[in-house]
Amino acid sequence: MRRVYLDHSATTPIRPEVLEAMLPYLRERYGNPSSLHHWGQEAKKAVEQAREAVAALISARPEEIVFTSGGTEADNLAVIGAAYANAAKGRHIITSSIEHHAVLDSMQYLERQGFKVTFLPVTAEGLVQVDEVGAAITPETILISIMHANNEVGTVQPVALIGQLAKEKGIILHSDAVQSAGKIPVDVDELGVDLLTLSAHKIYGPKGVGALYVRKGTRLDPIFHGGAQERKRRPGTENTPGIVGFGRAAALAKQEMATEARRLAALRDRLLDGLIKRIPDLVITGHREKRLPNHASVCVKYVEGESLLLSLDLQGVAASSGSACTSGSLEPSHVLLAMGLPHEVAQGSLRLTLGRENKEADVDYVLEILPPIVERLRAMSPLRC
Amino acid sequence: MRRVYLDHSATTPIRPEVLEAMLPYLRERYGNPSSLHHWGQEAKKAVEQAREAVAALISARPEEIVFTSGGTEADNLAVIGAAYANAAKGRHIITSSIEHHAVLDSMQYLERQGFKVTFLPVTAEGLVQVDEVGAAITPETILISIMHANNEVGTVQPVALIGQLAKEKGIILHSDAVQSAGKIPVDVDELGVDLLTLSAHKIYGPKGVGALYVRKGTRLDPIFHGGAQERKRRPGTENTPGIVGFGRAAALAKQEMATEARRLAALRDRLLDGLIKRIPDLVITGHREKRLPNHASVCVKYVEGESLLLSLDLQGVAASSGSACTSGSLEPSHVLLAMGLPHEVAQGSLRLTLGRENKEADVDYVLEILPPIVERLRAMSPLRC
Amino acid sequence: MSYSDKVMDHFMNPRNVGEVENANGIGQVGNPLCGDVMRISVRIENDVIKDIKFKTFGCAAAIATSSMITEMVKGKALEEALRVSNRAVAQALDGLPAQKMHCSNLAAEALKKAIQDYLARHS
Amino acid sequence: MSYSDKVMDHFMNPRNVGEVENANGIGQVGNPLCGDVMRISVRIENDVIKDIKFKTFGCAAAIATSSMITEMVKGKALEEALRVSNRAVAQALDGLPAQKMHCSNLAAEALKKAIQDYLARHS
Ligand SMILES: Cc1ncc(COP(=O)(O)O)c(C=O)c1O
Ligand SMILES: Cc1ncc(COP(=O)(O)O)c(C=O)c1O
Ligand code: FES
Ligand code: FES
Repeated sequence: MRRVYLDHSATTPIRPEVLEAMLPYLRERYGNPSSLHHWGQEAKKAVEQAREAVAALISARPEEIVFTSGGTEADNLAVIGAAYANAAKGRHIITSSIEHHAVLDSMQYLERQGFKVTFLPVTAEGLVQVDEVGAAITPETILISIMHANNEVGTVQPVALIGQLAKEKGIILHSDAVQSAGKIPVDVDELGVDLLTLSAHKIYGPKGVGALYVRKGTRLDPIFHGGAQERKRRPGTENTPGIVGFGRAAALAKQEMATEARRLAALRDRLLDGLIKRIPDLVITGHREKRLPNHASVCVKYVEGESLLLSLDLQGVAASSGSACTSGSLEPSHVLLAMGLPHEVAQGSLRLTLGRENKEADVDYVLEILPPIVERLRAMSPLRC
Repeated sequence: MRRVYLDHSATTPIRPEVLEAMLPYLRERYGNPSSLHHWGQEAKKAVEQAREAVAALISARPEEIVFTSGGTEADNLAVIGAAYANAAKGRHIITSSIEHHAVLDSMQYLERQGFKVTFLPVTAEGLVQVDEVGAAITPETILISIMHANNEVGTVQPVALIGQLAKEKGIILHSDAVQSAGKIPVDVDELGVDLLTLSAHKIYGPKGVGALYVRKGTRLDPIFHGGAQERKRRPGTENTPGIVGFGRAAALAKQEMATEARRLAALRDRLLDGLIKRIPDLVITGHREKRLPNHASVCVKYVEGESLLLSLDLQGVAASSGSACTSGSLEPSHVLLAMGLPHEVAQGSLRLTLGRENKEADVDYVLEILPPIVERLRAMSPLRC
Repeated sequence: MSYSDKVMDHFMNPRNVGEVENANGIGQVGNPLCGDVMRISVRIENDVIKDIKFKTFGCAAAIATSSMITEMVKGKALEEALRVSNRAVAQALDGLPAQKMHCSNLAAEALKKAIQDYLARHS
Repeated sequence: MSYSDKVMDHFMNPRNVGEVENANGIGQVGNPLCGDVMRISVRIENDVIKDIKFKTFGCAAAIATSSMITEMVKGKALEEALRVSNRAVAQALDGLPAQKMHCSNLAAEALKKAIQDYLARHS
């Protein structure tokens, strides 16, 4: 069976060059970077080189990069760590209603701890409005967390404008750039962020590694306690092979970003245009221009997402309905509901996210098999009159 | 130069069989285990198989294993998670003064949050005394955390006896088994623990993966917030290759434990006996019998640890002075001080930890090169009269 | 999702899809947990289900259980049909994943509602 | 530890190890940060350091800085010797890792103490 992977927002394959870079650290270079001896120092050097590469991807300085076990940990460290470290200044936080659960659930945790959190609405295209951020700021506000690009609908937020606001008011700005980094330019100074989340497995690096950018001078409490690794911001023996892989993936992403983004955007438009042409009653979700180059997302009316996914899977196509980490859940996406879509339309959500290996033929294959699948499911649907 | 790695307590190389098992998941089987499609389900199956193998190593049930990013995270999750989840019952915790920093620093964090923590002393051999645990228990006690085997001196604690006490009183018992699991038998029921920490990179598995055993019914708050992975106890995209490697490492450790422990104990005794014979003014640290089979640790009087390590390193031998993660620190080991060693003796700490690849010749090499190194450094020392 | 082969069969080749012509009982239910919707229409004659069809907007389990229940009760007396529990349907499908057990409620309830509708109309 | 080659050289081949016979000044200091100890003994004649030796219980940086400082001041006038700062010693060793800068204090202080000891004895 022909297999087409169109779920790159959920995770990406490790690039061969990345695995290549990792292998020595999975084999003979196994030292603990904290050890003083040969093996340890060899590992430490590799970690520091990777730190430089990751920093370079977002125009940061190496010492501002804290390696974590992934995007989720980095989001938690940013949100909870900044909230606690700055609680003396105030206890109000601003975020959006379409954040990834790693931010959203951390915010809800903070609410239970007595912080006040404003969850900003978004437009029908999934955009946070800058003036609403401004209006939400109070003298108590210590942290703003607005994701750079949304994982479900691909919308890219006006983080740089929010950064100007935050700077004026001296408020810490965090942005979850897990989906955007490596795909579109991310420059911590241009965005004006103090904290920024990255995850390796979304940019053809290994799973289980991420990073938090922490601008020099930003007060942040750790969420783990233990050894002195990562300048005491994140204890635990470093995942050297993972970090090395992350570094290589970041370097390659930086190198190829511009050309690859152009290629993917053309594929994505071919896909979106094709879907619109072939499937009636389709809603494109997210902003048509301000979106990630590889991201196509739609709601197929009168049809439910899991049936759609399973049918696609039976024909070799990997897609998702909203985010991967909530795919076991029964509720429709909080993102789509926040964008004002009716419950039953949100249930028909389909996300097709392109990647390095996808070619036109893959897009055309989906365009060929999806319409009959939709037709078959719609014929069964009591919602279509 | 001949290279001899004698720092297996800091970290171990990944076994070839383990890397072999990981490779497909670093290559073509890259799905996100939360995804519903083919790639996702393939990854999920692998994670669940690994869960079974890790559970089997400690005679637990698979659903009682929570995968984490390492021992440090698992220790934090156990200590902080259990403290918060059970704070309504009381706010007193008992631990020892020789725990790993991941436990110790978590305890200090809890103290700042208003918990009361008793840090039990240890004997000169580094043993926690069971009757002192009993005496420390109050009606407010909600958690006891006593490590199974110490990482600096190798002493194995009477956890099973403490388990009986804890059970009688209905107190949650956590044990950090990062150093013992895979080397000596660890059976969660025999030990009577409710929470137990494991780390893959100490048993020839990959870095960046660990696990917390959570006995069914144990109340535990997560320390991360986000997706629904690991039954909501630990969100974040699973490190599939790492978890698969951990599973394979656990299975192999279980299989070979008995014979390997015998072999290592003989090597260790050859090393310890040889050191005593060849180097005067040497203090063996830890208990002579109740110790890990691969663990030799001494204090070399009148000499400072780093000089010793560096001199050994120049002759190809990797060793450590106390734990790896505090090797950058200036203070002598909290473990040795708790055992009553004078400050200047504790500074001469040397840990030699054996592993799978070590042979008699390696031990003999160390026995040959170490005495002259000590002699040279002692000749420089103002402490030797 | 690890569905049984039977579930996958009924999902891909559902039996009795559609609306019964001259239906004399219709039941439509929405699942409060997930928002999925199912409609069952029946033609009942002499207290026997002569014909039955379904339409479902929902997950694979919802579709498979709808299909299965229509097969199980077609030609059965009302009394017997009403005794078909959601568990029985799940069992007939060689089981459902734990988090999908609730889906089988949909089918059982839609059937019950359709029969009740018939009874209400004809009493 | 990433020590410079110079540090490693002075660590492995330290100059002027031992105790000066007929020393007329002795300085011993302990580093409050890490507990390491250094002793410098000097033979001073006509306000010039004729001979100097050290003994150090400490890290490689401590040993190397002791060795280096003895080389730097041997034969020097007291005044000049007292002007040798811990930074100068570190520099002469092609630098020290950040967390090891404090080690160089040991050497500078032990030297100062030895000279003070001499001055106290001879005034
Ligand atoms: C926007 C966003 N933030 C955070 C995460 C979490 O990252 P990780 O899977 O590395 O924990 C993801 C992906 O899962 C994501 O898409
Ligand atoms: C006893 C003990 N506990 C916890 C840890 C921490 O484990 P990890 O390095 O996987 O974070 C270690 C080793 O570093 C250890 O020896
Ligand atoms: S999830 Fe809605 S019926 Fe199955
Ligand atoms: S660490 Fe003590 S002098 Fe260097």
